[in-house]
Amino acid sequence: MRYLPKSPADRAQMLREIGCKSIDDLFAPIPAEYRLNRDLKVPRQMAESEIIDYFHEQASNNAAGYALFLGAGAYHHYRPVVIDAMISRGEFLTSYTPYQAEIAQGTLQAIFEFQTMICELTGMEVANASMYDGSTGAAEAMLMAVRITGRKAAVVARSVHPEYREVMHTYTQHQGLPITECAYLENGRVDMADLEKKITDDTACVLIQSPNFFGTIEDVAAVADLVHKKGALLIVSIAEALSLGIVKPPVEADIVSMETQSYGVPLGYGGPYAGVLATKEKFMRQIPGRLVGETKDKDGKRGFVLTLSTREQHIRREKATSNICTNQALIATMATIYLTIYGREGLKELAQQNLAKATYASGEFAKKGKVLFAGAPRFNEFVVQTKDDPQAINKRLLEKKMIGGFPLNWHYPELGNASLWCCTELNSKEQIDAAVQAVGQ
Amino acid sequence: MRYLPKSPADRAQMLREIGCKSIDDLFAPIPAEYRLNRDLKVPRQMAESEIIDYFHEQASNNAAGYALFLGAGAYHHYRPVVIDAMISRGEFLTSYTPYQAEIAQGTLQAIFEFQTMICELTGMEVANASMYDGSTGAAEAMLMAVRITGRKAAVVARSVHPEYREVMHTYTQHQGLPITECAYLENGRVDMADLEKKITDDTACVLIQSPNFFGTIEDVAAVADLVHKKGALLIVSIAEALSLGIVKPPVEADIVSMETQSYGVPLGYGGPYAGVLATKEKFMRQIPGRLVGETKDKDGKRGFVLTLSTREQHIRREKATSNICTNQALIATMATIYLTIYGREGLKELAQQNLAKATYASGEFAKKGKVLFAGAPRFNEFVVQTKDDPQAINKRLLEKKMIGGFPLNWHYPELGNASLWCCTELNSKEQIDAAVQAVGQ
Amino acid sequence: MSNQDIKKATRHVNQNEGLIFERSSPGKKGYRLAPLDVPEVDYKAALGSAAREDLGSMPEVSEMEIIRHFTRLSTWNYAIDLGMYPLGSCTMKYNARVNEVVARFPGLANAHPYQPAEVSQGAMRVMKTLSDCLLDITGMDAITLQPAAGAHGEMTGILLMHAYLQSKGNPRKKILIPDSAHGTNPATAAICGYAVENLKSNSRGMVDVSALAAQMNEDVAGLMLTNPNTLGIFEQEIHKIAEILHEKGGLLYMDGANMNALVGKTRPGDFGVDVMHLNLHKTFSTPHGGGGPGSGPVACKKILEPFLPKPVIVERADGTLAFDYDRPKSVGRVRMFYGNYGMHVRALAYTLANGPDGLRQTTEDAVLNANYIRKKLEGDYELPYKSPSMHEVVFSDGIQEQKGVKTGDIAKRLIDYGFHPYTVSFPLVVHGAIMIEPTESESLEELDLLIDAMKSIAREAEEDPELVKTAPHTTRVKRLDETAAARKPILRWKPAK
Amino acid sequence: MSNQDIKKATRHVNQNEGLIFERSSPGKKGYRLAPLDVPEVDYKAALGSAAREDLGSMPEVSEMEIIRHFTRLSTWNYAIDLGMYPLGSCTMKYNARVNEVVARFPGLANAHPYQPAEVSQGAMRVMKTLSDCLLDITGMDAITLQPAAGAHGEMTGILLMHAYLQSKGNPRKKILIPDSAHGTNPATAAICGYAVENLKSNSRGMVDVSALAAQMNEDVAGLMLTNPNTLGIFEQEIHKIAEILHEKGGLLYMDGANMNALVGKTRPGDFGVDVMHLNLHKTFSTPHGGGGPGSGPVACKKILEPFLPKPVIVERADGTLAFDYDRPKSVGRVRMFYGNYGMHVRALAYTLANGPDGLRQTTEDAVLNANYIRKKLEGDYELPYKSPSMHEVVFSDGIQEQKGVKTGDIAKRLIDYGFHPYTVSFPLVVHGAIMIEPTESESLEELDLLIDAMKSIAREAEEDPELVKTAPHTTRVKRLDETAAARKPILRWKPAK
Ligand SMILES: Cc1ncc(COP(=O)(O)O)c(C=O)c1O
Ligand SMILES: Cc1ncc(COP(=O)(O)O)c(C=O)c1O
Repeated sequence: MRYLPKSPADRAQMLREIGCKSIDDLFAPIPAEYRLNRDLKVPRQMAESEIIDYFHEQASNNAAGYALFLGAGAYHHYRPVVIDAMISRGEFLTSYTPYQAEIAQGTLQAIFEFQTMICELTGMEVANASMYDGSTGAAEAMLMAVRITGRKAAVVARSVHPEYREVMHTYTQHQGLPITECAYLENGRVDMADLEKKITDDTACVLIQSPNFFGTIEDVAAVADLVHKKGALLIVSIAEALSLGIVKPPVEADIVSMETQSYGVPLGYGGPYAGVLATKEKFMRQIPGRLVGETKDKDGKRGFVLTLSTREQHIRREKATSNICTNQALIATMATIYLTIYGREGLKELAQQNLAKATYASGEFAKKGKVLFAGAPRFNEFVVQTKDDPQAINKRLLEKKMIGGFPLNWHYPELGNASLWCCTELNSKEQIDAAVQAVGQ
Repeated sequence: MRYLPKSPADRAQMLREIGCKSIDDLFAPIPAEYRLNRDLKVPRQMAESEIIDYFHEQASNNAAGYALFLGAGAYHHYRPVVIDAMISRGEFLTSYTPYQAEIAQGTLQAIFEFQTMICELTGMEVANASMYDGSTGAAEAMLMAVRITGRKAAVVARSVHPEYREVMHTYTQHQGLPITECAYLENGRVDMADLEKKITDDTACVLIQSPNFFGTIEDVAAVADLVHKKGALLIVSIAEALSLGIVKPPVEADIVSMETQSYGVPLGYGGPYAGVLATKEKFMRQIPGRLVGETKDKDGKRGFVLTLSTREQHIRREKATSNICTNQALIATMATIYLTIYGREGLKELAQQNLAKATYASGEFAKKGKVLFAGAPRFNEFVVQTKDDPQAINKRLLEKKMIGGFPLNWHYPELGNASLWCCTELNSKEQIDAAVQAVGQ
Repeated sequence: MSNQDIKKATRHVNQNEGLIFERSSPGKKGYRLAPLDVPEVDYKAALGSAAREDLGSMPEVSEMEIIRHFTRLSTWNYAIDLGMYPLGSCTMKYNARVNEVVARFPGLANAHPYQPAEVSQGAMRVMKTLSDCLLDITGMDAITLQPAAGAHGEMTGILLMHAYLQSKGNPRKKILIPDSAHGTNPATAAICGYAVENLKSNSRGMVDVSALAAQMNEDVAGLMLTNPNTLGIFEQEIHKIAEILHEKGGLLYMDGANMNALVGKTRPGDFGVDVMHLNLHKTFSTPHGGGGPGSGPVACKKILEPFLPKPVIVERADGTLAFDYDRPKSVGRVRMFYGNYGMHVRALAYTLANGPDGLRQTTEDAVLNANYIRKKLEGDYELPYKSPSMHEVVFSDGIQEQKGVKTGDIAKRLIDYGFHPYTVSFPLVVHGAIMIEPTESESLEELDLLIDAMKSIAREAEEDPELVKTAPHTTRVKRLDETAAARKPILRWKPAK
Repeated sequence: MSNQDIKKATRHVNQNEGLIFERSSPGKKGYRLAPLDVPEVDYKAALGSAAREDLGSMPEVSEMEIIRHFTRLSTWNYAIDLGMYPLGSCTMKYNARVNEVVARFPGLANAHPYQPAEVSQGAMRVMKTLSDCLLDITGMDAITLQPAAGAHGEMTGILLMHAYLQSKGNPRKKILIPDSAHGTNPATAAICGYAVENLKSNSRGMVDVSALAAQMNEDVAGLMLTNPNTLGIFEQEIHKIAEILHEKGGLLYMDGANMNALVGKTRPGDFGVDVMHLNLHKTFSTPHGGGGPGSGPVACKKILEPFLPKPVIVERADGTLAFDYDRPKSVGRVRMFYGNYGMHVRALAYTLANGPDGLRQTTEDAVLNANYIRKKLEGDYELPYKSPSMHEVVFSDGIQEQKGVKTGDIAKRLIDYGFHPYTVSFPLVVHGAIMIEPTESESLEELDLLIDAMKSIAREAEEDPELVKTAPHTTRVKRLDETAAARKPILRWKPAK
């Protein structure tokens, strides 16, 4: 096997020195009846070229070169090539969690920069080193709010990504943490009246998404006002992080849970992505996951270390803030590089391009059919209502090498034949015009 | 411009400190009448994504996914992914010629390993750090033979790659170095009788290729005997370096000039490749190009340096062994990695696979038509004679996504409708069968 | 400082680099966008009060500076690609480059998770094939690839147990966890609403079967067991353990972090495990990336299958693949979409590169390496448990502590010798643990260098303890003050006022 | 050793690594082939006496070891990606990553040079577009991309001159070359069969025009001039120089190594140059790769076009591209196929990334950087020629030599300061030359660090010359014995007997 750095002579010598007759001696602790005496049923050992061929074939059985109008929690943005060039360096790719700070300053400093940028972008004071993704991050944010407030219930807007809501349900179901849902208005925003009704004295937190699942930007300040008046915490979940280039950060929130996939992370059929939690300094010690902090070495030189680990499972075990251990560090590093490339001006310009594309596209769709949720600002997604079933429309589009919007009938039957469209800087006018044309047929 | 690390303020500050009013002051030495007062006529500045799109479009206007039966000096072999992973490291990719040995030991050691492997493979005692390619290497080998022997003529086999022969002509024409051509036999090998006639007292060297342009392996020992009897040097040019996995190295030669493209270098529409010269120790000081040598540092620690540079142009100027300066170091490093991956056993096994593929293919072709040059061993190329014009056949093949052999009518009109086919480990039986079928139509 | 014994490393000049914010200057650009082909929109008008003012101190730098910044940073890291990384319990093995290449094929890397199934068959086939491989490797009946890491898998597995037991009428209250367990085990049990009950190891470093029998009752949902356990010891009475649990209606959860000791040699499904997770970022070679991403598939027996997170991948009669969302008993989603898909691709590539023979040889080499180290260092370092080692060996600093040299000091000194340290202070059952897992990826030469280094440090601890206690001496930063970092946390850069 | 002043670098632990042959052991494998789908052939039978016995001491190692070997080696190199690389005459600028990506697109990277033109239009289009760009940049009429590097371009250019003059009846005997010229210039002239006649510079570091007029006659084929010359000085009397040559029927060859000072600001074709080469691996940012590959296109005026190497790329009336081999006056091929095509791709990507505005700004920044350094170091180092500098500046060690510190010592000491040294001892017209070319790719911050370092070394040369003369002190190897290497050359590894 070509990955194994041993010759038969090496193995023989080692066995000899250990004092074993054969390698089987070392597996003697396994009761004989449980030893596997056959080959595993996995494909035979392949040459590298065969592996390449195998995955080429799989890849060619997937859409490639299609115009993509799907968002719904996973966004197609251009990925500068510098990202992969840098994270492919073995020093980033093949290192472990930076437990030994003196030989892990590269990862530590990069994550410290990540934390800083996330704070800067979200308007929060502290950010962690990443969560698995936006959905689990949202769930962990709820558990964090429970720890902070001591209250034991939550309200979640119905306009939050349906799969995020499912994950929150899974995480909280055995914690005695009932979740109630809050309705949305005609303009796509949270129904404040309904929200007011739903919040009780037991409500630890209210979780909304902005831009929400329909692409609508919430009035975070207004929601925060209401939530805080009721003594609960506001969690804002952000699925399309690129919006922060032009959308006001949710500074009024207590916790921000963000999916950073838009920051240079490939769609990759849904992962790996990286979530991140950001919060106020006062809640710092309740945040789950790793934190990198600045410190000094014996000579007074600046350096970075993992810190506040008494929150974590390896120290605190069943009393930890979370069970998370391995996180998404390399993805956070990708995001850091992406954010460095676009930076202060580029993120704004890029977000403006997204806005322009979606505005143009929704305008064109509006000429032919109905675009829902007028009256509140949107970013790069919008909901189109059609006569035909969205699945049928998408079949039609697929034949023209276009992947249409995300059908909403299943998760939001109340919207009828509707689907969620997304346009980014990668959707050309030509693509948009063709899609509008095809949908309108 | 995104590559330029300066802000407008930086530029202003620097001009101020230099004492200039504007950047134009620094260009004052250029006579006014020659200053360019318009934009260059090059395409407008593009985004990275546009550059990617542009080259994607160009790439898609080329053959991709075609079955390839072309060799003729450029060979398709599988390239293990480790090669690009390693040479993409900035430390290899973006370093200069290792003039400062203390911070260039990586490149120096890799090249020292390259030199060692080339010696091992060719049976020579010394190898240089690379030449531009096989064709220019062959020309430089001739000039080297002239320096060594003091004689002023050369004989080149007609079975040497036609473009190599053209390059040798270009290099030698103004050196008063006439080249005569030596015929080949029915079996594809050098016509020894003709060779004997062509060698004169003025002949510095005889240059043959093995496997030669027809894929035939020459009887190097016999040729060497004859050449040496006449007091000339034998240069063996190797275009398909992979042959050395199973073909006896030309130890009887005085100089070996090899193209290393087969060792993990992409076809890349003809370059960059890397040539290399190898020779006997006694001719070491006449070799052109760079040499890496082992030495010690002040503490007695092993290290590597560029050495014997008194042969080179930067020291010797018009008396140098060559004008070569920049060579093909990174390609030599690619080859080193490739040779390390396959190594002692893999190169043999791989060469055997090539032999098997070509043997099968030529056998199949022989069933339907005529394969020339029987009676002498071949490696992975063979010449097929057809009724139809090879260009016409290739047009037919192209429609079936196959790229047929290299038509020989132009360079070897004496062979009639013939073309040179190549089969490597990358040509599947299925491809070969389809090609034989299509040619036979 | 006496460094004559250090054979593996030398000091070399290395670039300094500040924080990226310290390089920023207005007007520098690392990006350029393609021209906009639709009408511009005034975002302030469009967004009104939701419009952002500015992006504060986000950096403005050029591409050249970005390359230098991250390249320089990277040179400060140790990595598998540079040398042995013997972190116990972490299985830091070779991460093949071909895995990175295939994971980036556009058809896979650019696939949107919601693109229609008819244009996602290749992506799904990868998941299905990997699932099938993992099922035979574990000897289990059903699997989900959704969990994003080991701890996430643990949660998923415990939720499966919970749902199953609930379906039987009572989810029960407690989970038994050995004292040697990884911290994620108890943390997971807690998240799933279970109380944690500690299970003591016996003197051989294994589960005390009679204690287990005594503690097991109808309040106990099951046991979370790592096998081989975190001492690197195979639980030889595993069948009895399973029996005891099953007899009382409980379930056996296996933390599969140590599967690298078992693949191709024995199967948890055969020795009584009901549900387990795998760490693709350990056993199946997906890169750790400085802390993640990972992937923690959960495999289970038939009885638990109805409860798997949804969707579940299914093969239709016509050979096409689909996601089945109609799973009424499912515990629900544990993550959006289908998991860390890119890791599935890599893990399958690893499996294909190995095949049955390669996987078996891999396991054998991993166990061989650990036992070789054990043999060579026994005597120099205290071996608290004498039971046979599988893929890792746990020593302690018992001998060195007498000179005041602790496991953490020895670890830091290993850095000077050119190694990444072993795992320090875990498992907790060993005071001053020195937990070494070489994996199969180390050559005899590299093992001998580690052994030499460890012996040399043992001598240093004897003769010059201060040298060890103040290590590392050869790194660009000296020992960092973690206490100060935690006391007054600085968790982000701020512009100077 | 006083290193308090070193701001740019620190020492850090770095892996040792032997030669790959020293890791080899029979039976280790880094490869695996796909199964053969045709009958096996007994190669010994097939090849007879031409069959090889064995492959001697070619290595046998595993993939893990290969990754470590080359990764470790790489960490011993300095590189542009790590920091400033101010080698004068070498134009070590940023090598953009996107260039590497596009050069690897399968349609380009896997294209066989002999594949039919109908399936190579994209590959050819890249060559054509690059050619057009380079023609406007140089102000010339025709171009070949065939030469593989600068020196190869020189040869091609001089052959063009030779062929042209021969077509006029007499190829002539001599080439004039200034004393400041790069070594490749005289070496090239010699290869092309010309005698070299030296041309002295004047006190301003430029061609002495009256001397040129005196030396020019009907025996002289032309002048090889670098402009800006190797002192970084623009030849202000370039028009007179061209006139003198042309009057006597000679031609002006320009070594375009220093085009980074001119692109977008002036064009050699406009100021009288007849033929020139470009170094795509300098001005157009293709990576040096530790010494190559490069690419040295040659551009010329109309009169020289018929003599260009064949084939020449032509655009047909229908817009398709083709190679024209029917060039009866061609000097012939200088290389098989079409040149270092991969470098053409990269150079075009660079040009597209810049556009006209970017190219101009690039030139301006390159010149600005050199002049900033000149301004700041004047006084600390002797400036032998006071004429204005373009993209590089040449100091000398005149001041430091008084303490026995030579340019080579200062260079080695720069290594300790975290820099790659400047070009040492070239051009030969300056005794103890210190030739600094920052390129446009350096930030003000990096320039200031260099300036600081150079000033600090100047102080050290004054106060502690030994420190400088024994540098470098921070590298993994100390100064290497080049004399011993040349005296008894060891050019390959040999197995111990
Ligand atoms: C024994 C054991 N269990 C669980 C885990 C947690 O796995 P992960 O980090 O993937 O969440 C680890 C990893 O460190 C481990 O070693
Ligand atoms: C002025 C000058 N001319 C010619 C050359 C030779 O170019 P190349 O190394 O590409 O052959 C160089 C490069 O070092 C140079 O600086």
